[in-house]
Amino acid sequence: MTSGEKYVAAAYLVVFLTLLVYVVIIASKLQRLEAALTDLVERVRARG
Amino acid sequence: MSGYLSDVAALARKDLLLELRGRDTLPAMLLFVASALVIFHFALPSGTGELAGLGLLWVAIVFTALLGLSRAFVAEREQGVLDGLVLAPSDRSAIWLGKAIAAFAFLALAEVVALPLFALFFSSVDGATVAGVVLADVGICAVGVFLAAMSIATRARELLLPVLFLPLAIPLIVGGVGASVTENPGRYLGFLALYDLLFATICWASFEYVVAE
Amino acid sequence: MTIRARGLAMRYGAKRVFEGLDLDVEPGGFVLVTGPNGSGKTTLMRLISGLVLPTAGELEVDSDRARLGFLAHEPLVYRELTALENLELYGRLYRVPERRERIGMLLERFDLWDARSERTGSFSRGMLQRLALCRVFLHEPSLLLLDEPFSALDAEGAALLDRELAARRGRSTFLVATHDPERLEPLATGRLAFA
Amino acid sequence: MWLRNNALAASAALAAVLLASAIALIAFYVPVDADQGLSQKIFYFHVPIALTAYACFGWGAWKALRHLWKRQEGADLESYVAIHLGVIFGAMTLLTGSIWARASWGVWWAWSSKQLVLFLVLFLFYCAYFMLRFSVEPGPRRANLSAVYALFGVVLIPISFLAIRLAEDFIHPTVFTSNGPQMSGSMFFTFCVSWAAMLATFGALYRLELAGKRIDARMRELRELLA
Repeated sequence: MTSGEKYVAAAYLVVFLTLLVYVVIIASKLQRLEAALTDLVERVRARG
Repeated sequence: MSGYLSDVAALARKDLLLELRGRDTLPAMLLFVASALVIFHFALPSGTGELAGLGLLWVAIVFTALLGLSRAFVAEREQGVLDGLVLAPSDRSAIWLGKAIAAFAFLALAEVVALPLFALFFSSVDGATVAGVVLADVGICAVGVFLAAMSIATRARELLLPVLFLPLAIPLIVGGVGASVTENPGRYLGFLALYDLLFATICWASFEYVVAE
Repeated sequence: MTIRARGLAMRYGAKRVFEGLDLDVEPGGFVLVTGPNGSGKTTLMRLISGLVLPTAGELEVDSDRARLGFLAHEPLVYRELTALENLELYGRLYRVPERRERIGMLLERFDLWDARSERTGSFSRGMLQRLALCRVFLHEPSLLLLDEPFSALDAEGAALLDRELAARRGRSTFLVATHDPERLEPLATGRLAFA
Repeated sequence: MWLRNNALAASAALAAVLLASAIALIAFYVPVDADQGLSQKIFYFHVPIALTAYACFGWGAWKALRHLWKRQEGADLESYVAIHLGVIFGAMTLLTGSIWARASWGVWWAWSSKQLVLFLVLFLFYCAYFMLRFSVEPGPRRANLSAVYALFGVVLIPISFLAIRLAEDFIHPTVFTSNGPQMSGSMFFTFCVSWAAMLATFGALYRLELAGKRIDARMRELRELLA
């Protein structure tokens, strides 16, 4: 791989990784939301 | 309009009176700028040219201003007086303009000492630099007082002011250094005037939202 | 109606200060607001004064800032300035006619004339409260929001305030938060109790 | 709700299609630049990402204005999410920019590249936005302060651009121009597709994060009602 190719690959990889990390963070937030929701449902059910 | 100006005058007068009584901000700024210039003397190795000194003058001005600005709304916050000013019938931007005029006065006084001191320590100060300093002070005080009011409303208080202020001060540094370093300072003075006009307008228009909901 | 509130609610994050509050105060009315500390008396005052917005409900206050007087827990005066200078500042901001005479008369009436040129930083709590009362009455507001006006006042100060309130009954509209409503019972035209 | 959910899915699909075609065009269709060589291909991502970051800050400022002026419900949240994405695109601009500077001029940071320097200033400014926002309790006060600061930001963009151009004269006027090579037809077409792809990505991520934040807000409401 010539140095030019390395840098091009690096640049696109950086963009891809940043977006990937972003999506992963959003996904983990959604999971936390889901857990909070189930906790709330139980609380309502416990209230009877 | 005349009512607005009388409100601004009353508020600016109050700030000058507070400083006269308290006598804490201005002496601190004077000593700060003097010691900063001395430090810069030691920070400049022998080889550096005159331009580096001029550049550091602007660093001293911005950080001296920052020191004064962090005190801008301390009296209002600690004694809870801001509510009294916000409840007054006057336009809320008068609070900003009054405080900005007072801040400008303090900064100008500090510079009346700093510039001759700089000329003594480093190199002469030409007319363009002085014009640049005056124009930059307008921008510094307009934006600085506005951001001081914002940071006072936060938990981090004065700690937040430099973080909010320095990015906005970068164009002022460019304009100021440009005015004092290049041969035709006209463009830079014009740029500083543009900055002042733009940011003073947005500060005047949106200050209401900083102090009231 | 000077003040009209329907379903007023105020919440700070998870903490519900109050909700579903309805209130009607006709011009010249004198409403006593009672309730334990932290039950929302002060919050209601700040809402009506326009300093904060409610999280829910409607609130209409028929009074612009020039005709509103608000006595808060804080005296809202600069400790570095003298009593005169503080009232001078507010006098200008509220464009009070014959400012000096009015300031002199109020300081006299609230027995602060001798201390008029002293820094308010050296004032006792009672003197600060009296200065705050001067500030509130300075521009002769038509709507007065008084948050525990008798706090820190000695017997003599309280008597002064009683006289001022009685003198304005029926002319100005009052909303007074207090811990001993019996004192103001004769003046009251309405009551609002917070749980 | 139906339209909102499907708008999210639709925008995500659009972004995916555009991104894929952009990458395909960059990799196979567009010719290698004559003098700059292969590394010039970073340009097709670097500049569109930068322009998209401007769009994010502009959109954030527009929503801030809506909040301050029209008291539009939810505008504060939208302004925050747009600026949040703006900072992410800004970070990508700085990273790809520095890789491009390394590839073309052998240095990891080029003060002479006006675009990069402008982004550095804006990046500092908008990071301060989050420090401001997270040091105020959620509520109307925080929304107002954030909105006003966002408006300052959008005024700062042209001012900083002008300042950096003016600074050229006395800092070190070097020869590298950084406004990109002249673009032939195919290059320009690829550039436009890549820009559209970046804007679509912003649209998709914007709706995605907003959906998450709205559910989170409603969840907090529910929890308070049950408390």
